This record gives sequence, C-alpha cells and structure tokens, in this order.
Amino acid sequence: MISDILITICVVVGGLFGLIGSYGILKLNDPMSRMHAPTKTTTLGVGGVLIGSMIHAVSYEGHVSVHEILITLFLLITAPVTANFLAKVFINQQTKPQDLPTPGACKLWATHDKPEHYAASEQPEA
Amino acid sequence: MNHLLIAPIVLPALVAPFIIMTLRHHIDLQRIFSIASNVLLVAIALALAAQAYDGTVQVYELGNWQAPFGIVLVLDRLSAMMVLLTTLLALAVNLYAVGSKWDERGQNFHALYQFQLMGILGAFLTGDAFNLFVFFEVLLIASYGLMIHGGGTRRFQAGVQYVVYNLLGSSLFLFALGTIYSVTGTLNMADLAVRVAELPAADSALIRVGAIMLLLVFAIKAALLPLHFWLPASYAHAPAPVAALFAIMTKVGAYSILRMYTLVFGPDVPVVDGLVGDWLLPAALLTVALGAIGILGAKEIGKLMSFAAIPSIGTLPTAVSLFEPAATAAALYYTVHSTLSAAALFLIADMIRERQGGEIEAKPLMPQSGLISVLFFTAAIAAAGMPPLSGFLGKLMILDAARSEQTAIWIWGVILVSSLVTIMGFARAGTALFWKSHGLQSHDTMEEPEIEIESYAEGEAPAAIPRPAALPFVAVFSLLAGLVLLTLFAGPMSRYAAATAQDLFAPRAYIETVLANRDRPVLDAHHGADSHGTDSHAESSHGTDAPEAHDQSEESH
Amino acid sequence: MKLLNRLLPHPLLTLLLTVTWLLLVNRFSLNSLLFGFFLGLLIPVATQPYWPDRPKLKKPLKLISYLGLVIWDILVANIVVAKIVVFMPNSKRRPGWVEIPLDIRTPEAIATLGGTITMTPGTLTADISAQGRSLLVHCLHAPDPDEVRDEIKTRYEARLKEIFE
Amino acid sequence: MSLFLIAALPFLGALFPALLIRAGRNASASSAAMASGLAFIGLMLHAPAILRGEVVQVGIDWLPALGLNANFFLDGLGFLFATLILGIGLLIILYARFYLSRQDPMGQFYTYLLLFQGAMVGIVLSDNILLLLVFWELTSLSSFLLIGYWKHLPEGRQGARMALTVTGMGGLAMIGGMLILGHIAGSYDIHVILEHREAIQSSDLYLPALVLILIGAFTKSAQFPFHFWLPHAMAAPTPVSAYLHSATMVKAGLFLMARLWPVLAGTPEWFYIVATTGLITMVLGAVIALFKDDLKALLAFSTVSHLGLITMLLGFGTKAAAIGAVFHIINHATFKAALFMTAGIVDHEAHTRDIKRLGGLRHLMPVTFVIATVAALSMAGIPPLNGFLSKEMMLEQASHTYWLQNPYVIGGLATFGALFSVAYSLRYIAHVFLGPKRADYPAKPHDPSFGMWASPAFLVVLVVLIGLFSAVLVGPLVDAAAGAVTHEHVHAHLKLWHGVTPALYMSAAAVIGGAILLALHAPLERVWNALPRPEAKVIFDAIVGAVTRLTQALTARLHDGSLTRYALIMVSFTAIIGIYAYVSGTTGAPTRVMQGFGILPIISWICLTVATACIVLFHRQRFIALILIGIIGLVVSLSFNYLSAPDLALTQISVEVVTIILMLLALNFLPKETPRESPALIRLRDAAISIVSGVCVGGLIYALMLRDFAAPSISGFFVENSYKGGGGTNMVNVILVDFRGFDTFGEITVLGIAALVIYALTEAVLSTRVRAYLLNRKPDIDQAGDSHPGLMVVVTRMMMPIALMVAAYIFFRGHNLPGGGFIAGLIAAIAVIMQYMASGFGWASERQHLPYHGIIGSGVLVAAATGIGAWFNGVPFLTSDFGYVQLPGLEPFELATAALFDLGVFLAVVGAVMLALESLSRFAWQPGISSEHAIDINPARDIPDASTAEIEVEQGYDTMPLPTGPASAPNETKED
Amino acid sequence: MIEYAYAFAFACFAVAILLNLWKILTATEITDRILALDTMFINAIALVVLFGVLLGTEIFFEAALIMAMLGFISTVAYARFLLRGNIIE
Amino acid sequence: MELLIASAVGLLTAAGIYLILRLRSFPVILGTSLLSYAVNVFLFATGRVVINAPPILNKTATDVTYTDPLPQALVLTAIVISFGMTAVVVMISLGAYLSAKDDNINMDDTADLQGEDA
Ligand code: NA
Ligand code: NA
Repeated sequence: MISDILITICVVVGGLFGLIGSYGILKLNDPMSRMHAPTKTTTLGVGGVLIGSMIHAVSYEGHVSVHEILITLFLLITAPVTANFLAKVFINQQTKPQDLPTPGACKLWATHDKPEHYAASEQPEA
Repeated sequence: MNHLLIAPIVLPALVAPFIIMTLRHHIDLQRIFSIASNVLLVAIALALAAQAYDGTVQVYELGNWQAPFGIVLVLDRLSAMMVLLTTLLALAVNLYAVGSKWDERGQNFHALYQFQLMGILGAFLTGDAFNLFVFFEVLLIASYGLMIHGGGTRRFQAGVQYVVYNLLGSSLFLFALGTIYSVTGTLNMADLAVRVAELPAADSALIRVGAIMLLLVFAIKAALLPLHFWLPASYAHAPAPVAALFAIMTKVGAYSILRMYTLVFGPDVPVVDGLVGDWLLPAALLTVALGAIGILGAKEIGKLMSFAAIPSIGTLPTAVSLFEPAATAAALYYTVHSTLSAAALFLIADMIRERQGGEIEAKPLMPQSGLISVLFFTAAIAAAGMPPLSGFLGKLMILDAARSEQTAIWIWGVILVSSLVTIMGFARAGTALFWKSHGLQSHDTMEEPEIEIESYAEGEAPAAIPRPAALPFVAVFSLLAGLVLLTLFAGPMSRYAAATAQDLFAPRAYIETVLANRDRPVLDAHHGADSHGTDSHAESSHGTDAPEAHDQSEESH
Repeated sequence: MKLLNRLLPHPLLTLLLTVTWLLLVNRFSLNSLLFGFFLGLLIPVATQPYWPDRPKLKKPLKLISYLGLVIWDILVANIVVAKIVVFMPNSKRRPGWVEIPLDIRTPEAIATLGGTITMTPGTLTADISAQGRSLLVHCLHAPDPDEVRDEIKTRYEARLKEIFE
Repeated sequence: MSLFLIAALPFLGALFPALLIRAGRNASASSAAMASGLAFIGLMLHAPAILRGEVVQVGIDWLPALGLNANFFLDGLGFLFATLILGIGLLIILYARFYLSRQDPMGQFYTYLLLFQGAMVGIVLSDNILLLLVFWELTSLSSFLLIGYWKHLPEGRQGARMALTVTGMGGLAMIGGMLILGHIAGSYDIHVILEHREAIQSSDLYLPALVLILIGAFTKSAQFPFHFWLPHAMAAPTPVSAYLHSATMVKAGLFLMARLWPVLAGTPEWFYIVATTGLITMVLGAVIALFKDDLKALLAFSTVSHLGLITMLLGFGTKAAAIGAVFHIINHATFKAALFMTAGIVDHEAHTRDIKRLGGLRHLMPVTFVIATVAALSMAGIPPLNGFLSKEMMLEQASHTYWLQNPYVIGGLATFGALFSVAYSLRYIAHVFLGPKRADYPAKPHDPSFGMWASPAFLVVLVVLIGLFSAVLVGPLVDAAAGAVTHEHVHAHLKLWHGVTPALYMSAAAVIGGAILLALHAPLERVWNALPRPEAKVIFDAIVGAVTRLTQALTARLHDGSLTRYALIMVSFTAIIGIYAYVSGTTGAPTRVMQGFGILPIISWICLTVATACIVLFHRQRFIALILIGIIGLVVSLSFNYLSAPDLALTQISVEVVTIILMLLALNFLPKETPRESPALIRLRDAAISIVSGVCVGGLIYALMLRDFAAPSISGFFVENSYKGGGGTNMVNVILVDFRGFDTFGEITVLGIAALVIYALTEAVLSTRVRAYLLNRKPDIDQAGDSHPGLMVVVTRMMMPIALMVAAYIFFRGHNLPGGGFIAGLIAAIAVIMQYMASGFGWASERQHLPYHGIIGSGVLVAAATGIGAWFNGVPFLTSDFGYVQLPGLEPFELATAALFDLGVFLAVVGAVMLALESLSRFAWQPGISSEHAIDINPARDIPDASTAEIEVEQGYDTMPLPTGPASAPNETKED
Repeated sequence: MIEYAYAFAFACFAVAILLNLWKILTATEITDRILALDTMFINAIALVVLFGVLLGTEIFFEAALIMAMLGFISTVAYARFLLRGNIIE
Repeated sequence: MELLIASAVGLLTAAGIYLILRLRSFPVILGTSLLSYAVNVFLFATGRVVINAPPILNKTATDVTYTDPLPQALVLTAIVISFGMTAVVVMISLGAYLSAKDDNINMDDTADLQGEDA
C-alpha cells in the first residue's frame, strides 16, 4: 500500500513535470527561457517515472531494479550539452557581443569569438 | 555434404574482404587474387555444371536448417548454367579491366567486383525468396560502386538515377515479399510452390498482387518496358568493364522471372491464372522495339551499345512469356548468347572510346583500327542476330518456338523488324567509325580528337598513345570465341537448354528435393554431429529446467 | 602500488564501469561482477587515447556529497521553476544573463559546474568566455543576478575546486 | 570431293589472302584462286553424276532441336549455280588482280570475295532452308563489305548500307517465310519440303509464306520495287559488280525461286506475283538503262531488266518457261560479266565511265571493243549469240501466256522491253566505242594487259560458242538444272533456228525498234529528263532519314534523363497493374477482428501523420525536413516497441541517428533550400499519383492484417526451436544469426560494400578539381566561434567508455534478449562518432589506429570463417553450435558460435559506419583546422603562468590559430 | 488507484508529446524546433518506461536507455549543423 | 489498430513517392527514406500485430503467445540494407552535386542522341 502511494506520487509528479516542461516551451516568450523548460522533463519528469518504476519492481516483481538509474544518469549528463549547444545557436544567430555581459577581462564569449570579429580591418581578401 | 554448392558465394565473400584488409595499396596483388579467384570460380562452376548435367537437383541447407525453415541453396540445371555463364563472363571482363587498367581509375575495384559476383551468384543459387532479395541488394550496391568507379560528373549523375530507381525497385520487392509471406506464411520457393498451388480462391486477390509486384521487380532488373528507364544512361555512363559485367545483371531479372513463374506462379496455378502472360509479352515486344529504335538514334558509342543490349534483353522475356518448354529452351540458349555478345560490345565500345572518343562520327583512323573493326563487325553481327553466329540461331529457335502461338505474328514481326533496325544502326555506326575515317584528309590526323564523353573524369586524359596491352584483346576475343563455340556446339547446348526447360515446367523433382527434410526432427539433425558434451545439455534444455542464467543476461520474468 | 597501477590504470573509471555493468544487467551475480570488472579493465585501456590527461580526483568521496547536494537542489529548484513556468506571467518574469567568473581551471571541473548549473532548473550554462575564464549563465527569472552568481560560486564551484584541484 | 569441303573451301581460303598480303599481291591472289579453283575442281568431279540426273547428299546434325542441320545436296540446279559462282569467281580473281591499284588493300578484297563466294556456294548447296538462310544473310554481310570496299567513297558507304538494308530486310522476311514453309512441311530439309507440294499449296499459310519468301527473293534479285539498291551498289570496284551484281548474288533470288519452284509455283498467286513483278522489272529496268550515262549504271539497270526477265519466266510456272529461265541464267552470266569487265577496263583506262565523255574508243582499245561488242550484241539478242537463243525462248513463252485472260499484255510488254534492251545494248557499243576519237578523255586510254582482258575474252568466247553449239555445250547442263527445277525429266531443244514463230517477229521488231530508239536517243533523252519521275534513292533516303529522325526524337523524348518521369511511369504502372491484379482476383472476408488501440498508438499516429504531412509541405526547407524525419524515426521506433518488436525499435532508433548525421554532413555542402520548380498542375498530378499509390499500399496491408495465413506460418518452427536448436531465447536474434544467418551475412556484406563505395567515391571526388573547390569553400552560414566546446568534449569522454559498456551489454545479451551485434555495432560506432563530433575530425582520427577498411574486412571474414568452421564438423555453412560452460564457483554460461558470427556483424557495422562517416567528413577538411587540442578553450593549459595570461588576455583573443598564420593572430597564450 | 496514476502520467506525457509536436511545427526559431524534438525524445523515454511498467516487463529498458543516449547525439548534431555547418570538423 | 498502421503506411508511401517525384536530389533522398519507413512497417505488419507479446521465449511459462518473429528478422535485415543504400545515395548525389554544382536529379541525357549521320 505504501509502495502504491509512493509509486502514485512519483508517477503523478513525473507526469506533471513532464507536462510542465513541454508546456513551458510553448508558454515562455523568449527563446533562451524556453530552453530552461525541458530541464523539468529531464529531471523530475522522467526521474519521477523511473523512481516509480524502481519501486514498482520491488513491490510487484519482487526484485531490485536499478538500471533505471542509468537512464537518469544519461539524461543528467547529456542535457547540459544539449542546452549549451542550443544556447550557442541562439547566441550566434540572435545576439551581438554587446547584448551580453562582458566576460571579465576579455571582450568576447566563445561563440562570438570568430575570425571576422577581429580580422575585419586586416583580413586578407580571400 | 557437398560444400562445393556454396563455394561460388563464399569464395568471393572471402577474397573481397581479404583484398580490402591487406591488399588495398597493392594493385598488382589485387589483380592476381581477383583473377585467381575468378579462375577458381570458373572451375567450381564447371564442376557444378557437371554435377547438374544429368538433371539431379542438389540442396544445401545453410545452418543445417531444413527447408522451408532455413535458407537453402539449390543447384539444378538452370542455376548451374547461369553460374557457369556468370563466372566465364566475369573472368573475361576481369581480364579486360586489368588489361585496360580500368581497375586503377578508382578505389576498391576488385573488392567490389568480387562482391558483385557474390551477389549475382547468390541470386542464381538461392532457393529462398527473401534471400534472393538480399542477394539482389548485394549485387545492386556493388553495382552502384562499380557504376561510379573512376568518377566524373555525368557518371555520378547517372549513378544517382540508377540508385534511386533501384531503391524504388527494392521497396517494391519488399512490398511483394511481405504480401506473399503474409498470405502463404513461407519464404522458401519450393514451399511457396506447394502452398500457392493449394491456396483457396479467397486468397487469390492478395496473392495475385504479391505475384505481380514481384514480377514488376524482376522486370525492373530485366529492364522491361516501361521499367527499363534506368538502363540506357546507366550502361552508357558506367565504366566499360562494369557495363560488360552488367550484361549478366539483367539476366538475373530474367532468371528470376523464369524461376518464380515456373516454380511458384506457374502457368497452371489457378489463383494466378492469366496474370502474367497478358502483359509480359507486349512489354517484352515493346522493349525489343524500343531498343532497336534507340540503336538507330544513338549518337554515342556507349549509348549505341546500351540500346543494342535492350533488344536482346527484351527477346528473352518474349520467349519466356510463352511459358512453354520449347520457347524457354530457346530463351535460355539466347541468354547465353546475348550475355556474351552484349559484354563484347561494351568492351569493344570502350576500345573505340579509348582511341578516338565516343561520338559516332568520322575521326582520324584509330590505332589497331583493322583489328577493332573486325571485332566490332563480329560482335555487331552477333548482337543483331545475323548469321552465322549464335544470335541468329537463338532467334530462329525463338521464332520457331513461337510459330504456333496466336501471337506469333507480333513476335515475328517485332523481332525481325528490330533485327533489321539493329543491322541498320550498326551499319551506320560501323561505317562512320571505321570507313569514313579513310575518307578524311591526312591533315586531320594532326588534330587531337576532342573528348567530350564522361568516361574521362576531370583531369584524366584518354590514353592518346595506343596501349600495347594484349589483355583487352584477349578478353574480347575470348568472348567472341565463346559465341563461336556456342554456334558450333549449338546442338548440345540446345539439348541442355531443352532439358533445363523441361525441368522448369515439371518442378516436382525440385520441390521434392528441397522439401525432403521438412519433417526432420531438429535436435537429431542439428546437433547430430557434435560429440562434446553439449548434446545432453541441449537435449535437457528441451524440458523446463533449462539453465536459467547464461552469463549476465537472463529472463526478467 | 606500481604493480597495482599497471594492473588497474584507471581505478575510478573501472569502478564506474563495473557499477554501470551491474546496473545494466540489473541483477547482481558473481558472473556479472567478474565480467563487468573484466570489461571495466579493458575498455578504459581501449579508450585511453580519447581521454588524455584524465584528472586525478583529489577528494573523490566529496563528489558523492556534492551529488547529493545537487540532487536536493534539483528537487527544490524544480518546484520553484515549475511555479514560475505555470503561474508567473511572462511580463513579470525577469530573465537575464549572468557572468560567472571561474576559479577552477580543469575542463572536467568546469564541465561539471556547467552541467550542475544547467540541471538545476532556473539557470542554464550558455557559453564560456573566449579564454575559458568565465561562464555565461542564463537565468529564467533572476531579479538579482549577483545573488545567482554568488550562490553558484560558493555552493558549487568551491566544492568542485576542492574535489578536482 | 565432299560437298562439305566444297562449301568450306572458300571460307578456309578466305583466311589466306589477308594473311599472305605481306608476301605480295600475287601470293594473295594466287591463294584466293587456289581455294576457288580447288572447290571448282571438286565440283567438276561430281559433274558426270549430276548430268546423269543423280543427286549427291551429305549431312550432319547441327541443331537438331530446331531442325537446322548442316545438310547439303547437289543436283542440277545447284551444280549450275555452283559452276557459275566458282567459275566466274576464278575469272574475277584473275581480273581483280590487275584491276585493283596498289593503294587498295588487296588481301582484304580477296578475303571478302571468298567469304562471299563461300556464302553463295553454301546457298546453292544447302539442303536445309534454315541453313540456306544462314548463307543467305552471309551474302548480304559479305557483299556489304565488298560494296563498301572503297571506304573513302561516300557513295560506297551509302551504297553498301542501302544494299544491306534492302537485302537484309528481304532476308528477315524470308526467315518468316521459311519458318512457315517448314512448319507446313514438317521439316526444314529442302528435299523433304519439295515432296509436300500438295500440303503446302493447300495450306492457309501458303500465301504468307509465299509473299515473305518472295520478298526475300525479290530484294536480293533487285526486282521492282526493290530494284533501286542495285545501281547504288555499283560504287563497288568493278570486279565486285561483275561478280555480285551480274553473275551471282543477284541470282540468288532467282535460285531460290527456282529451288522452291516445285512446291511454290503453279498457283495463280505465284503467277500473278512473280510473273507480273518480273515483267514490270524487265520493262522498267530496260527503259531506265537506256537513259543512264554511267556505264555501270547502264549495265546495272540492264541487269535489273534481265533479272526481271528470268523472274517472269519462272513466274509462268511452266516447264518450258523454266527451261528458258535456266538457259538465260547461264547466258546472262556470261555476257553480263564480260560487259562489266569491259566497263571496268574502260573506266580503268579512260578514268571515266560517263558515256557522254566517251566515244571512239574502237581506235584506241580494239581488243576491248571486240569483246564489248560481242557481249553487248548477245545482250541485245542478236543471233547467233547465246543471248539470242534464250531471248527467243522468253518471247516464245511470253507470246503464249495470258494475263487476266488477255493474250497480248505479256507478249507486248516483253517485246517492248526487248526493244529497249536492244537500244541500250547498241548504245553501249555505239556511244562508247564507235564515233570519232575524242581529245578530251580524262586519261589516255589503251588496251590493258592480257591479264585484265583475258577473263572477259574467255567469257565472250563462251558467248559465241554457246550460241553456236548450245545443245552440245550446255544442253545437258540445262537439262539437269531444269530437271531439278521442275522435278520432271527435261530435254531442252536448244537451237538457233526454230522456224518462223511469233517470237521471231517479236525479236525482229525489237531489233529494228531498238535501232530506231538509239537513233532518236538525243531527243528522247531530253523528254526523259523533262519527265518527272520518282528517284528511288531520294525516296529511300527520305524514308530512312524520317525513320531515323523519328527514332531519335522518340528515343530522346523517352530517355531524356528525367528520373522524375521514369519514376512517375514506374509508380503509375505498378499501381495500375497492381490494381488490376487485385480486382481480377477474389478476396475472402476478414478472418481477424480489428484490435482496439489506446492512447500511445493514437499519439504516435498523430505525430507520424502530422510529421509526414509537414515533411511534404516543408520539404523545401531541408533542415526542417531533417528535424521532422527525426520525429518519424522516433515514432516508428516507439511503435515497434509498442507492437512487441524491441529489437526493431533499438535498430530503428540507432540507424536513425546515424542516418541523420550522414544527411547533416551532406547537407553542409548542399543548398539549404529546394527551389520551387514544379508548376502547381504538376504537383497536383504527382500528389494524385502518390495518394493513389499510398491508398493501394495502405489498403493492401490493411487487407493482409485482417486475414490469417492461408497455411500455418513457418514461424512456428522458430518459436519451437530457437532455444533448443539455436540456444537463444530471443527468437529474432536466433533467426538473424542462426536460422537465417545467411541473410545477415548478406546484409553485413551490403553494409561493408556501402562503405567501400562511399570511400571510393570520396577518393574519386577528391582527386578532381572539386578538391580545390572544397578547400577554398567558404561556409555558407555564419559560423560560431569555439568549434569544440569543452562541455561537450568532457561529456563525450565520459560517455565513451559507458557507451562501449552498453554496446558490450547489448551485444552479449542479444541472443536471449533484445540486442545483438548489429545494434551493438551501431552504438559503438556512435560512441566513436561522438568523439569526432566533440573533439574534431583531426584530433579523433589521429587516435584511431585501426584502419576501418580492415575492420570491415575482418568483420566479414570473421562471419564467413564462423560459417566455414562448420565444415570441419561435417555440417553446412553457418551451422551453429553452442554449449554451456561451468567454471567453479560460477553459474554456467553459454558459449555459442552464433556469438562469433555476431562479432563479425559487430565489426562490419562499426567499420562500415565509421568508414562512411569518416569519408564524408574528409570533404570538410580544411588546412586551417587545428587538431592539436580537442578542446578549443581550455584554461587548464594556461595554468603554468596564469598571471601572465591575465595580462595577455587584454591583448587579444583566445582562440584557435587562424588559417592566415600566426602573424595575424595576436594570441600567444595558446602556446604550451 | 495506481492504474489512475499511470493513466494520468501516460496522458501527461502524451499531451506533452503533442505539445512538442505543435512547437516543432509552429516554431519560428530553429532552436525551438530542435529543443522541442529533444524534449519529445525525453517524453518518449518516459512513455516507454511507463509502458514497460504497465506491462510488467523490462524488455523496453534498452530502448529507453538508447533513446536517452541517441536523442542527445542527434540534438547535438542538429545544433552543431547550425553552429558550424559541418558537424564533424 | 490495424487501421492506424495501414493508414500510416499508406501516408508514408504517398509522401515518399511524392518527394521522389521532386526535382532535386535532396527531397528525393528524403522520399526514399520515407518510403523505406513505409516498407519496413509494411513488412513488419505482415506478421500481424500483437501488443505485449515480444518474441522472447519465456522458458518458465507455457501458453505464452508470441508475435511472429520472422517478419521482425526480415525487417531488421531490410532496415540495415536500406541504411546502406541511403548512405550510398546520399554520397553519390553529393558527389554529383559537387562535380556539377547542380543538384537536379534529372540530367540532360539527350545530348548524345541528337544529330544525324550523313
Ligand atoms: Na536547466
Ligand atoms: Na540550472
């Protein structure tokens, strides 16, 4: 019974967060903010379901199931890369260096750091 | 256990990876291995033909799984003949490729060549419908590689079309196989024969759709109108040795039609009654006509040869479409002829291209013009079906076989008229290529021939100086010699073809041999040869107390 | 020790892989353990060229407590952010960029920090400076960017510096 | 001498002249003469028997299945023709030796000539109509070579092609006729056919057979309306004309009519077709001949006329007419060959054949004059020469023959023709040799050497002798030949004087009228030239040209290189045929009920259909299309999962990713958008066809899914045996590696080949100027900085061992649970690709030391070797074996050869995917890309002097080295 | 009760997937399309896991695992294409 | 369920063919991809579809239904083969594009058919 409650909580929370994540992509009004939304799906959404699945295995199948952890781990490891790349796409396509905070002593963020930015004056004609 | 039966597939399947693993940078060693493999294949094919000569059907059960459950290879007169023809052709063409140094113009020629052979030979030998698909794909993908061997814009463009068109064909093949499996529940051809014959009428619509789609697939390969469009450009733009080898590829389609539509969807099977003959003949005849028309219209030697290949391609199904032993025997004889003659034509076209470019027009006299003109004349006679070579005999046989058909007038008319047009086309080309040059002023010889065709990739100059290499001539001569032998020994050859045709229309022996073991118990048969203690275990696994954990993985239930 | 080093050149990775194997197999048995260990030995050697300069973790155990911290933060932040996404009108939300100057230098450490930032909802690692001395972080709703920066630096970077450097 | 040898000698002899030409022209000619002469002697050895009326027969089986056998027979008719062919052949060989110039390749000439001679001998000796056809077509081919012998002359080439086309056409028609004839008679052997007169003439197929055979005969013998090719064949050297176009080849048609006379002749059809054609040809040829100024053209049309004469005689179908025909064949051969040779001599000496430029040669070339005059008079039918005799016989027969009950038509027209014949014959004498000597010959003519006039002289002697002593000299021969033609005993009464007969009056009228005509030649010629008349060559050329243009247009239209249209035709055709096949069969009612579905299928269905539709709508934006393809891949994979196919789901999703990567790699170089090119109507049409096809396919699978197998599926066997026989519980995997392992073997071969093809293609492309283009190519997007972000690099480094672990897991469990070598291979490959994507092509490939070619090769080899291993167990290729091993303290685990096979699959997949992607990546290689570091921005590299770095930061930019060189890159902090 | 929970979660993820699909089709930013596809992958993983739990089988685990791994690869590939044109350089 | 699958297969086929009929190589390749999805699902469905009956032998239980494993094996082979084919066609069309600077799928192949021999 307790396991049922736990499973229910996990699964319902997971489902909710999955939905919220996808809803966020629709609702949020600027591209960078939208990139935050899937984090919920990744973490609590899938995570909830996976934990539910683990508990389910113990209480219904009668054995410990741990491989769900791997999926979570994979998602946790890879999601930042995805976000990083999408953010870079956004920065590259939609921002100029002056739109962003200046990074400390240097003048540019890596995405904006391309040859033409500083070679404009002395770039040999290709 | 006669492992010779699978040797034609395994040998190239070993040689090709060996070449790519160890000999990638040694073209001479590649050549040696490739040709040695080819020679060996000829020997194997001869041995197989000798075994099949008396009409015995041999079955090779791969993985020791009996038909219809496992895949089988089947050797009968027909497959033996096709295998022998393929290996002989391949050897001659390989010699040409080496002699003309075509094989150096790109990467991986010999490996792809061996794989191509593997695919073709597998298609001829297999007794399983899906395995036929697999071998079709093997031969196709190897042919894609060979088709674009050496590169060049036009060749790439033609290559894309060739691939896309065949992708459509492959899709259709799978639709057809799926339908057939879904109705009959089997994939083995012999088993299909049994089951299709017993199908209730309620399944006829579905099996008819499957059968007709399968036929269309083979018709694509056989380049039957209106599914032939892939052929002219592909052949014209393919490297010559490859085009020559392709001569057998269209025969794979014709072979498959012959096999499936005598064995499985034979003329006396009720559910597919009247399905095939209705349009196969018109399509075949139109193909013949179209090829002839193309010959007359061709302005480039490669195109000419491509279109010259089409009438012979169409002649085959014309005979097959009668679904009658005499016509089939004629078709088989003609198959051998048209394969060799088409290959010879493509190689000769290459010799001409090498020396003076591909346009059919007067050019300064090419080196070895006399010799090449003799070859051209001979091959043209063969291709046009003029006497005394085998093409004439083959056509006579087909016409003779068709003479009591309702449609004889059409068959005769189209074949004879297209022969005439072919003759005219070749005469036009031959006089332009070899005679007109005599009429040119001598100062013309100072001009470099302008090369426009794509067989020379960018930066690749045609061999301006005649190559002294004898090997290309040896290759062409041997193909033509094959035609002469085919003519001289027309009697025995036609007897073999007649016997083959008889086999095809009386497939009982084939079916019974293939399905002989269908009720063999598995364990005895499968692990009968083992002696190392696993037997008892395997047998015990019959029960419910099988070992629960193998290594790490096991059931979760 | 040297012998052990040679036999077990990448002990942490081997351990990680063995555990991965057991997770994959999802059922503990001696067979699995041995086989997983065997692969765990083999694969790091095979993939060695692709991971030059593997960092030596100074305090590997601290990594575990760090992970616990992050998981907790994820839980909390999820709820916070969910509220923002669902209930807060876009007009009231204050998204913005934050620059996080870095004290850590090891790529692995920076990556871990970047990953942590992204995985805790509400913040997202967007870019790194052209010299690798700061991270560009985007905030979903950050009325006070400095607070975000300080929290990241103290809560995560400091710990990571301890672990990696 | 055996008939085989007689027929074969010319062919054997054909080998020598070309080979011996190095030994000199005489050797070449002698060898040709030797072969011909030997055959002639061999033939003469049979003369006594033949003249006694016997028939010599030999034969061997060649193609008994068809009834085509190498059967020869020699009777009077064959003997007559063989004598002409070989005898005149010898004379021509002699004549040609002197006629041909030094520039002409004489060896070739004799080779062709002997080939032709052999073919002709073959025709007349054949006892099998199919064999006869073989030789028949050979004459067309060899005459093609002979007519075109002077390759530099356009007329020669065109004449040769025209002759080949016309006679080839006739030959092909004849094939049809012969096959019908053989069909009626039940044999293709001539002596058998000749015994079936009744059966043949009463058959429904008689008329088609007759017409087809006659087309063959008429084309060969230049009968109206096929006569036009013969004059154009005169472009050949004169010996050829003399041989082919007077004595032999053109007579092949006559021979055939004579040969089949017993079974074909005697019917009204025969009479009206053959006699009428002959008559028209005779008159027409004679009239045209009179107005030809070219000596050879004159002779050519005269030949046409005389062939018509003989044809007409054969057409009469009476014995007497047949005798006349046979006799005239002999006579025409002698005088016409002689005339051609004299024309050749004139041409050779005067360098012109134009009658208008000749005249008065009597004074310069007396010998030639005598020969030509005698021969021409014979042609005119002047007694006592041989031409007179046979012409009398012709007129006699003509005067007795009714045409549509009219007794005068044939006689009158025959006389009219004879009249013109006299006129042109006399013109040949008068306008060439008589008259005053001229000063403007192109060359200075004089009689040639003896070798050149010996042959015509010999023939002219025959002309005179036969005229005088016909009964003695050729009587028995005519009897024997005519007997063979009519199949009756014949005794011909050959004599000069038959008394005063209608024929004599007709003959006299012809001679007188002919003389008058010649006198009026000049005004008549003006009238003739003013008359509009169809020029056969123009018509022929127009027809051939039109046909050629039509075929070119058709071919070009059909094969215009439009794959779109090819595909459209294929799809439509398939749909039509498929619908036909379905409609023409019957379908039973569904045997299964449709299953319900839950939320997952409906979601998947929506995603799939929407994404598919959007791909079609948005396909011009290629990148978006690729994203949508990703959805479809995901949904299909999900569906496989849902529908109990976990292996498929895994495979689909893995393949999907690799495909996307591949497409993205390619799209980098391709245009990013597809222009809208098809008009709306075309798109509508395409959409209609697509929808019809889709409905067909969907309907088909729907119908299939709702019916059960007609018989139990073989799958039951796999369920039954996959564990106990294959040692695995994952049936799909056991099928793949065991039951149907051979398919899988083919499949990995396909994959390996694909990679080889891609590699070869890359090499081919990069070996051209494309390489320079690629090196100078500017990216068509605004490239972001930091091409290898550290976050990604670190994560992939971390992921790689884990991914390989997963691959190993998938691999090892495959036999029992979803997985296997293929998926494992893809995952392993993807693990490596991750490194390529994260750390860069250069960096990653530097760390890869195993050549991908080798991995592919080893994969295929391992799989093959596993298969071969079974042979040593005495079982077939790919027979698997498995067992369970128990180590102390451990649970038993399975060892199976199938796993080894799967390893081959694994290796092949890894190698193939990597080779393909690596090849493709090489397109993008640019010299400026540094592969020294995996991570572009790595502050760890600055640690040694972090303090200075702080300062230098302000001077520039921390980035990868520029392609333009270090001088322009103000950054020094990177060096470490 | 637990069935309702599963059904609820199922419905949530299903709707989420539809929302993702909607975003992919209607997005104006290319990043949003990729983002939505990536999220769709993740939602699909959840569905697969849930489905496995519902059917009481572990047979779908690998599918989920591999989807997690490969969804990442394809997303990165798409993004890299937009960033650099060349996804392997 | 069958209706969903059949309509999906039909739609994929239709879309695939429509794209194959376009004029540029890239949409054509997309079309072949779609078509091969259709083919794979078609082939798969010929074994009739069952939910929750994976072809993994349950050695402990009897009376277990399994879906037809054979079409699955066939589809696996087909997927792999079509992957190889797709890779090749992508590469050849890329080669053609780079060589010709034109990705039109149709080539003008009539050049060597024109003209007339005198
Ligand atoms: Na985040
Ligand atoms: Na975060």
